[in-house]
Amino acid sequence: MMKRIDSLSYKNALRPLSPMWKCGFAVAMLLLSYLTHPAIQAVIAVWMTLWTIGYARVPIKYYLTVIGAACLFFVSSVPALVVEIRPLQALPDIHEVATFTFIDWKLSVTSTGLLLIGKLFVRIIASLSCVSFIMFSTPFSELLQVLHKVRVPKLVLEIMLIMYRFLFILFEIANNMYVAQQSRGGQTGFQNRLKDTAIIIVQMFIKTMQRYKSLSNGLVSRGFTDDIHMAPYRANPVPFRYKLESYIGFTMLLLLEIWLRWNWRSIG
Amino acid sequence: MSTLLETIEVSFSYPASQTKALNKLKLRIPEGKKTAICGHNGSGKSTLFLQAIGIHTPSSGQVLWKNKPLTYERKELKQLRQDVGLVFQDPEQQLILNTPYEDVTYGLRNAAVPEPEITRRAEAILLTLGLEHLAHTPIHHLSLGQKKRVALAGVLVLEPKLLLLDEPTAYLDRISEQQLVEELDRIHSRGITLVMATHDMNLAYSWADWILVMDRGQCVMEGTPAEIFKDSKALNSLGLDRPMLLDLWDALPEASRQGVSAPRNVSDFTTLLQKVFA
Amino acid sequence: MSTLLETIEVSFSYPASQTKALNKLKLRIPEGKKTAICGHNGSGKSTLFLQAIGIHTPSSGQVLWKNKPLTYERKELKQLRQDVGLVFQDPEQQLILNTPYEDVTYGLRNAAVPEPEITRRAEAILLTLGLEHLAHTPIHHLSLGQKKRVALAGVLVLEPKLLLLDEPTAYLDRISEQQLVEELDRIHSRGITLVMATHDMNLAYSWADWILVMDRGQCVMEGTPAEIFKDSKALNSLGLDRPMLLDLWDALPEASRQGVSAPRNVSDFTTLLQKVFA
Amino acid sequence: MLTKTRRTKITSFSLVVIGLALYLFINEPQTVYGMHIMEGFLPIGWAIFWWAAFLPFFFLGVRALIKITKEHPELKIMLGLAGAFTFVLSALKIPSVTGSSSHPTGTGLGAVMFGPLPMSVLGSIVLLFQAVLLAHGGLTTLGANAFSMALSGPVVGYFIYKSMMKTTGKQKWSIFLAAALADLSTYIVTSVQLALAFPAEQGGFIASFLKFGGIFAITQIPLAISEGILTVLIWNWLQSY
Repeated sequence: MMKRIDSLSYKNALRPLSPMWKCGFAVAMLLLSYLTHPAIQAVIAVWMTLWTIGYARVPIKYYLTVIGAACLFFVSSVPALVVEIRPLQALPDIHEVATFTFIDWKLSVTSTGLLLIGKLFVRIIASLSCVSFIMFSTPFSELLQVLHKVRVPKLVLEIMLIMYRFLFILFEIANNMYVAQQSRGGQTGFQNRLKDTAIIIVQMFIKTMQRYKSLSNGLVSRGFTDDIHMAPYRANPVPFRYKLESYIGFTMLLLLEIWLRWNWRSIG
Repeated sequence: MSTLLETIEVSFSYPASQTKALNKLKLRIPEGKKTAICGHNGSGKSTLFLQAIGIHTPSSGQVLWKNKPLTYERKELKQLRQDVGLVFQDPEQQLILNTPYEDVTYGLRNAAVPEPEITRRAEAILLTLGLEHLAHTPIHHLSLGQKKRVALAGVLVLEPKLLLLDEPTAYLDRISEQQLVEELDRIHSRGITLVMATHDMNLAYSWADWILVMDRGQCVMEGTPAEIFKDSKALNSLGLDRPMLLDLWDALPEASRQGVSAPRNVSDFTTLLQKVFA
Repeated sequence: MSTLLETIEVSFSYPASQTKALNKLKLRIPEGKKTAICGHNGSGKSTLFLQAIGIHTPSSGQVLWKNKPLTYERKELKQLRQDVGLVFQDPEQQLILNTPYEDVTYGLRNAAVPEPEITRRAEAILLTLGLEHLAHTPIHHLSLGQKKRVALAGVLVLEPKLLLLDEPTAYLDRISEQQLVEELDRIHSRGITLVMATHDMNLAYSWADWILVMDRGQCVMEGTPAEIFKDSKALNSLGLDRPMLLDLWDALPEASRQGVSAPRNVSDFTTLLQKVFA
Repeated sequence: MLTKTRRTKITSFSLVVIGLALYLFINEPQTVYGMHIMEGFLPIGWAIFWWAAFLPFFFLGVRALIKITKEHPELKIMLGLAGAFTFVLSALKIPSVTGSSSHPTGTGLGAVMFGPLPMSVLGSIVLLFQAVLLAHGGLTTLGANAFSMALSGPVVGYFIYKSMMKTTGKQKWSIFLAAALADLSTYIVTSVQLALAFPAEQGGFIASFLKFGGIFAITQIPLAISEGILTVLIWNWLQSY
């Protein structure tokens, strides 16, 4: 899946756009989705999904897989959020939707709990849609340039650069070794799988250390002394049509939120 | 000619890729022969091998082992991976344990062979492949040619019926290559069906008695070496070259070629030349 | 024949190893030629290259660049690594930035070339090596042959005087190999001295005009291809084989060989045969 | 009286069924998302709080690394490769004692090998990679995740290892406990973070902690044990090499 996302980020229709602008836009929307009412958050989710699927032309299948997989954490924590546990004899002072009793304890699903997960769900979908817009539309190498612009320490960027270069190589090695073990009858049964996995990790560790030596020679031969000089930031202009839509959209959402708050206050 | 392995309209793509690695592939591996599968990097040779041992399953179509479609059940897969041995191109990724002896026993232990038999069989196969003096040398001290032999030993020790070799001679020097080829001939003479994926047309020509040509996930040609290399135009259009010896053979005058089948290795060619000039 | 690079009695061992990687090595790289350094894995070819760009220093002996011994000062090393370009066997080892365009500019930026000139030179070299359509594709999406070309571009863009190539054709299919060799010939015609380490004797024979043979950290033979391959016994005792074409050539009757120098590739051989039979 | 016991039986049975289904769902290979708090999950106050709590340690780690790499620039390459190694490790499925697969955090091993401070920088970079390459974890929750995974895990693992080695000298047990407890501490800190952000209506923080802790215990305790065993196996291997 990671490889798929990575290659989409290089091939999507919005790739030529300035990475700084894309990230700025998505982060602004992310902040907005944190500060607004659920109704606005829902609008943000739909609008950002339109940017990713419609404008960047990311296949809907991959988009939904990513969002769905990320939501598993939410699903698994739902019980903890909606179920209240209390001793049987305690007095119920909350609105209960459904209850179970278990020995001396009472388990109940409360209406406030349900409301909480409802609100939470809208918020996570909104913020996920913002972050996945960055993820699908901006290649990692361009993200590095953005991070450089916002003054992330250079050392951190250099480490990230090397990590990104070698991720795919190490993944491939791990995968090939896994396949080789399978082909020789390995990776079956719990004990064997544990042992085989340990072997893969060790072999990968040894290969990583070998790479360290050869890569430092390779870089020194190309004039590496202290720093890894990165390519300078280059940005293409953002088409007027996108600029217009983003500014108008953002302002409208902001105004809507202010209006909602105003009304809320005057009612309350 | 009975068929050991067969694919019927098998299609398959890797998760991260848009192109099909196998595209309605129809192909048969004849039993008892030395088959070479030729084609470029990326033509689907390695993917086919992973289908053959059930690591990948077709997205459509069927893989048949001994004329029965694979069901991919746990038990069947276990048996299949003992019957079909796969030697990968890069021995680094296939060799798992620290010494040739330990590594050779890996597959036997997975197959739950009793310990005394493991020792016996491992020692026997190391002896056969001339590796007994290296049995307890750490693998990272071996040369590439030796590593390839160890990888071969680890697969052969399971006594497979079909042996698949992915680019077995890639990057070997000519002497190690010759040793390996001789080894393969000995294995073949014990009744094991051999299949080799290679893009070295010289090797395919001199070694195989059946050739399949793959291109973009399909099998585009099949036949004996003589049949395949007759059609040099078709080969060129696939970006494959003709064996060097055949080119030289064709440069000889018709008269001296008449009635003699084309030589398949350097020494045959030399004796032939000497005969022509005698 | 002037000498570009020379080693005088250079010895060197790797920290963890007992055997000497280089053992009183005496060797010269002639200027302006295409030199092939032949020898097995572990004969010291790659170690020699690391000495040539000052990554390792000799434990005894001297390395001379343009007849001056290296002093290993910071400034001198910086200049040396611009004058001597090294292309490693595994391109992953020297590619560091994310796209071919960015990576090619890496060395220029280290050499503090001004930014507009970086752009110009990077674009020019990508065009020369036929990589312009891949300039902004991430490197991990490229094939091995393409990665090798990118690595070559990253070294060539610094306009070295001497280009060292470690097993440049390893793992390439034959078409990519031919493309690479043609590229090297173009580079040579621009006046750059080329050195290739290889164990492919066919390639060394057809490509080089000067051959050095290394064994166990020493240079044991040097000469023109014709001189080197005349002595097949010496080669065999080193475990190296003769080029296939030479074997076939020797099978021709003396009479037809007389006065003709041995052909160095298949097409020369074919025309020669046709002449003989004409 | 009779009806009451019957009702208890039925409810307890249904609870077991629900629990089992949930457990299988969480533990299904490929879909386990470990202890990464997802994007947008924490209320804004807590998101900022954990960012603020983590950043000082991060900069401390970066400063230490800058110092080291000034003297040995080639160590940057080592750090980058170690980061890539950790990332791949964290994406590897490891077999769990219960039969299904799960992802290790790998921080215990890393901390023992590289020390806790570099690991906190590397760990947080790995988390950022997971957030922007896989949508696994998140940017807003990066502070919280980094605090639990890149900081408390390695620190616990490292000190357990050091003190165990000092007192007992039994290396295998030290490594097993360092790896297993590094994993467990990650899980406990995450449960604390979630409980603080979402206290229960009845029983507040403690009740909520028990609820979150209870749910994640199903996957995390077997996983911690597996990771402990795995780390010992790896250690043995590395030494025999």
